Amino acid sequence: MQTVAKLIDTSLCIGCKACEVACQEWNDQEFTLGTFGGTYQTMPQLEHNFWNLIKFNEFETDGQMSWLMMKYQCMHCQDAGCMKACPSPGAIVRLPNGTVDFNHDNCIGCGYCITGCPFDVPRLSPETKKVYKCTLCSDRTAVGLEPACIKTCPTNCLTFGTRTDLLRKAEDRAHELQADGLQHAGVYNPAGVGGTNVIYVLKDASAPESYGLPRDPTIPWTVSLWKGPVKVLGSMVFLGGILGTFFHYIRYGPKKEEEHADED
Amino acid sequence: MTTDLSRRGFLAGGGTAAVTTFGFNLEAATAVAKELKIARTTQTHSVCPYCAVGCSVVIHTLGDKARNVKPAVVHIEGDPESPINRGTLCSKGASLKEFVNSDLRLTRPKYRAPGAADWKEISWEEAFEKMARRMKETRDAGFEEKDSQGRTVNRLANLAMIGGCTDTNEVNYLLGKFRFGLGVLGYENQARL
Amino acid sequence: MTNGWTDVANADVILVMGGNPAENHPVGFRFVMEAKRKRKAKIVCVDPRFTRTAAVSDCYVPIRSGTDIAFLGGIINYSLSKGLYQAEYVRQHTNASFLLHKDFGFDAGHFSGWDEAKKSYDKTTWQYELDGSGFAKVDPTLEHPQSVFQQMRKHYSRYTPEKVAEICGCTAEDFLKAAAIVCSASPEDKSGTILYALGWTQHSFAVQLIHTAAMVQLLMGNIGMPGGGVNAQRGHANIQGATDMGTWNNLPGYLKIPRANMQSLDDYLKANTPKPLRPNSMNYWGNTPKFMTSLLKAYYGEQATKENGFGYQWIPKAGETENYGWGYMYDNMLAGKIEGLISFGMNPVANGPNTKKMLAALSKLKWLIVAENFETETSAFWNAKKLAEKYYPASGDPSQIQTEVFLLPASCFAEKDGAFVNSSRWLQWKDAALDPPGDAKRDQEIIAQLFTRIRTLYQKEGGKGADQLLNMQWNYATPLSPSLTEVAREVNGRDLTTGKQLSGFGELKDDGTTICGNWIYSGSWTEAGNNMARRGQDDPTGLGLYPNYSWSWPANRRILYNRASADANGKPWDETRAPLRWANGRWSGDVPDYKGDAQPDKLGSFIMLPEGVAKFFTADLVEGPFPEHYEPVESPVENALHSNVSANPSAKIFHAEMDKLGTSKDFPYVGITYRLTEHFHYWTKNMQASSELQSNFFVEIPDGLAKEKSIRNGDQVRVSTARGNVEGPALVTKRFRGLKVGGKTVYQVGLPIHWGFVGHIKGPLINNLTASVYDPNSGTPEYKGFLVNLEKI
Amino acid sequence: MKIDRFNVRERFVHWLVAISFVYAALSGLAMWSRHLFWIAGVLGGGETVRALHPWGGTIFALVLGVMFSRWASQMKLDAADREWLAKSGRYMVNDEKGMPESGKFNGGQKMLFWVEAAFALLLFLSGAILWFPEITPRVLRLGAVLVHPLAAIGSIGGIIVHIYMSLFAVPGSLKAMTEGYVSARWAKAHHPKWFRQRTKNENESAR
Repeated sequence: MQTVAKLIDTSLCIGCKACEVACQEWNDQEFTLGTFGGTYQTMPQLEHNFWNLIKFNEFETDGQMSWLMMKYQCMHCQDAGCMKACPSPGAIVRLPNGTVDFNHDNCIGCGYCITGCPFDVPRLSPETKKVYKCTLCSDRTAVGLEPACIKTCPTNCLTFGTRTDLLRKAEDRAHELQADGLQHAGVYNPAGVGGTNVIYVLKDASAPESYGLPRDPTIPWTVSLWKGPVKVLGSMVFLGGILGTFFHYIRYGPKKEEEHADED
Repeated sequence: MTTDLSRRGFLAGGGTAAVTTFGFNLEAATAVAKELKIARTTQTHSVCPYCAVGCSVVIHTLGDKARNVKPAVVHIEGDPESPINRGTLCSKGASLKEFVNSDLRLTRPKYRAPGAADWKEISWEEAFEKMARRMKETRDAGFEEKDSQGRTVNRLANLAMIGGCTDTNEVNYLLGKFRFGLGVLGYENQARL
Repeated sequence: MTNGWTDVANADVILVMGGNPAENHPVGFRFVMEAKRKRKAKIVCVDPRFTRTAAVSDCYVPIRSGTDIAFLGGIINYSLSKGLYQAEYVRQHTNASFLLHKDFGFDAGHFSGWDEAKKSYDKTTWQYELDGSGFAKVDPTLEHPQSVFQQMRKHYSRYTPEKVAEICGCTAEDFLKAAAIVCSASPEDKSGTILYALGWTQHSFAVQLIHTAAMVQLLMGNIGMPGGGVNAQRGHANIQGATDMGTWNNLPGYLKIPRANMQSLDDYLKANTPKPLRPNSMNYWGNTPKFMTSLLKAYYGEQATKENGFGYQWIPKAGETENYGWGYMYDNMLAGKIEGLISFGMNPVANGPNTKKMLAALSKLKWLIVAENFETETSAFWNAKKLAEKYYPASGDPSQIQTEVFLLPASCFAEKDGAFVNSSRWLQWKDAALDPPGDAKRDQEIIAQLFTRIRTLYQKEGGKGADQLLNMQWNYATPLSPSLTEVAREVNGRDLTTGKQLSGFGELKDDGTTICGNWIYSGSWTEAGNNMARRGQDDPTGLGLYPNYSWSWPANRRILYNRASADANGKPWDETRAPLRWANGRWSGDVPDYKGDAQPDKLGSFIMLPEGVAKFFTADLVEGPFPEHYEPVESPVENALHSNVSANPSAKIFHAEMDKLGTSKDFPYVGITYRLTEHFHYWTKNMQASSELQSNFFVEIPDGLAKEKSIRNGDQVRVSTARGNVEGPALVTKRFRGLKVGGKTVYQVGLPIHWGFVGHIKGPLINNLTASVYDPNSGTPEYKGFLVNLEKI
Repeated sequence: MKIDRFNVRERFVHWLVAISFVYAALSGLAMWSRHLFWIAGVLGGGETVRALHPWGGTIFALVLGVMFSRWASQMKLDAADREWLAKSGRYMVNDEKGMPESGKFNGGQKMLFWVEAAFALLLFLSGAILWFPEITPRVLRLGAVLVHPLAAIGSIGGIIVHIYMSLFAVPGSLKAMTEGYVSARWAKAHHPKWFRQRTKNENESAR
């Protein structure tokens, strides 16, 4: 099955938040009526019951305002930190179409995925003690429907398709923007996580931070160490300990009390 | 019209979770256990009631319209056949399900008596009787057949009507007949605001 | 909209002004983004605030609220002085060549004919010079000093870039940059559109503002062109349809309400049927007798006979100068002249100006009927003191309010069928998906019950004006809950002799043999069936007209004035964007706004106007034949063009005790109200989904002003006017800046509207602040640009 | 002859430490590797393990704290212990000639005590961070995901040796922790200094 992906063309985002609501509605989320956060952004960050957030960033450069708006959600990494960190088999799964999905029957709520994620996406629910994030509407994609956010997006900022097609489309669009004078326009598909199934076209790909995206996201080295060499080390220690003591016993046997007694 | 999406296909293999508990199938591509909530709904074409872009929506209701089913809205999303919105919706349109299902919806006529500090529920019958009576009293008191110069004007200035911008043309046409039947001139809608 | 949403994608230039479609019409805005993406269209956004629309624009110019006429006047001057206009279009399709009355002029803020005592104009000098046969004289060279063109040039020569900058508070460079982009649509093969909304209509000179926009578009040759037009983005699902169906001063189809001096149908038709002003003018409104007779026949059925003027006497008549508009309605209510109010899905307490006045006015009613989906501030007005004492401490205690209130649970959009008319004038039919909840009833049933019951009372007991009420035809198959399909068929009209549905208003007759409930909708439900429910996907012109999707008034025409998209010989100005083509003796493409088989040069191209051409100059409006910059009624500065006539001399200002106006001494800042994309009007405070996106009311404050006042983001502030106040947290932003106007810095304060005292989320009603100041033509209140004070609390 | 080695209280504390350690270790191992997740099944399922592991760890830390306060003073390394440690290679091959004599605890046991205590502290701190991933700072969690397993590996490794020594390598040791006493021969053989001290005390008290 071909890997599917979501393309987010930030040059077409108008911050209308349709994707936020479509996500909430489709996934039957409970709504949180908040307090004023001093900004147009719905909430400071993603929540266990809010998986799709438009980040708003205001800048003034040389008297020219710019107001960047960008949809933020699970990136469905090719090399997913959450999957790497997850101890529970079948809790985080990669569906045949490449989607990184959580199966809450298997989630134990350890929250390692939260630490493993370089994009700070998964969130633990205080009620269910399980972790939640965007599923790329796996129930919709399974029957050939596009995810809810993509369906609703009025301005074509969001598109859905195979990863191969969308990567090509993203490159084309970046070239188009460059030709229109945005010389730093580019595609955000970070190699550090093996590429993502959520691909951005940024008006200024030289500064992904201005959108709130990490520059070079990778699975944190401590997580990689933990899930790689440390595991090997642990296995060696445990097995070595058991085998070592066993063979020690075979070779040297128990300590004798007489030897010492003789000395008296 | 009913969707022909089958839930069989994507539920196949739903038993993997049990196997993985014992650790034998570590990278199981677990099937999506969540059922597509619009797999067996009835679809109705409608138009968003908010702004005047005029986005078409598809209302998904419970059941197949059989005699013993009371439909309830389970989902509303954009209608791809509309050249205007092509399936897309804004944040308000995307939440229309809540508009229909909201527990703040009014479901019974209410009446507030002069000087009362609270609503009380009232039957439609009583409400209609009372309202018709008030309208007649007001019209009898305020109807002008002739103006001060003796010209026929057949107008009613002490009763005003507003609204319509959220209702259909046909309802507005009926409101217009109601209005001119009473002789009302004071008739305004949201276009003035 | 002269054009339509889908057509915006055909534009090369998009001027967004007096509107914020990215936030308030996001789905409509998709065609803006499509034009930007596919055609490389340039978007110019002129707005006091740097909005989400500004964020995706190519050129953003901040201006002071209410200075739009100056800005557009500057563009007219720029276009004329640089020769950046479509000369052939202007000559052929507009009244630029018409000669004006020799005494017409403008001096120091007033046009000729001003009567200071009456505070109104004598419009004698606003007429054309007529020849012996009653036709206007023209000078096709446009050089005659009395020509509209030369008068226009003279009038706008005062609107220099420097003057524009001085009035608007922008820089001359920014203005010139915007003007250059707007005028880049002047070549024949370019078109530009203008998108506006309440940022224009909520001014005391609103209609003139739109007039100015139309002038710009005529100079650019953009009216009738795909990707052109003057496009109002309307705010409610069927606000267009509600207006089409008549307001206080209109019958359905924009037929004017009779006045008391029109005692017979003949009087009425004589007064309201225009005469052609040029020999080639088709003057379509000349058919008014057919429209009116068919409406009366629909209303009064058998009772409408030729002998009784088709029942004309039963249509109520207003006094010659009387006005029953919104502002007058509540002023009269406050004065105790109105006993009862029936509100179908409207919330005047929230959306009318000066909330305290609205509350006081409703308290004077004997009875109030509200049919709604949700409880509103209006239905709960008698409880305002309890629900929002902070703002209405002096409001009456419920025990003192003697108004009897009926709150009726009505059905929502999903629970009823019928048609909505969108901004593009498309009538879109919808089906009912379910029944109303609980005991709620469909609106047609509520209306039918009320109507039937009051008629029964008159039948039994008699009473004043009984024949007016009893002769109104209500012969529906199920009179207590008429089927809307039956009503829709009546609205379309039918031929009484054949019993067949009419195929369009061309078949209407003035002899009483046709009925038609709204002539502009004729063609919506023909013998072919319900055209409003059509779902055809074909688009033969490739211009996004979709002729077989739903049905557009008038006559399924998608682009109004489309005849002007071609030159005198019928050759399209732009071959790649031709809505109409003339070949083999007929026009094809869109439904022509012209006689279908008439030679291109036979008729004037604007068939609805007596001139036969579009008007730069019009005597139809109250405050002048050319738009002139006037300051808002409450303004921090004097008019830089004529300080003696600063505000619109014709603006309607009410003077009830509660109608106070402030001065810039006490209220030094400018307040503007607006919607946010997160919410819809006063409805979505009932929706948790929308409330989650922005739960709180806030006050948007320019960075500079916040510094001056030591206000930090999130601090509580109070905004007050002479009428009332609102309180909430501050949102301090650089997107909103202080503007240099006449040497001083003017700060504007942003006030989103969506809160009130009922619903999931609560907050102040923004109209606590606004004034009963209205545009004299449309009767729309001035919600943009009023004087406020700001304090930290 | 029986010589009392650990009183009831010490044995209680030790076994509480031991049980909580084993629970924490097993439940921790279940969440450490997918290959060991089956342990979670045995212990009541993943969610139970996730919920109780931190509590098991907390109990472990608490009772270890009690043990620590009781024994820390006895576990100070003196010069003889250091010499013992330097020559511990011989101890491993049961060639203990020339090694300094051990007191109640030999140098190895003391080291194990300190090392396990240090690991326990690390486990507790890093565990607390991982317990509440939704509120603890990410940078701390990134450190904790490394510290926690490393400390666990270390402490489990140490405990494997400890168990081996007590059950197999030094016969008779288990009784000290079950019934509280050891034989004189045992004491004399493995902890001669302590044996002399004890017998001297007894003689003195007998006198």
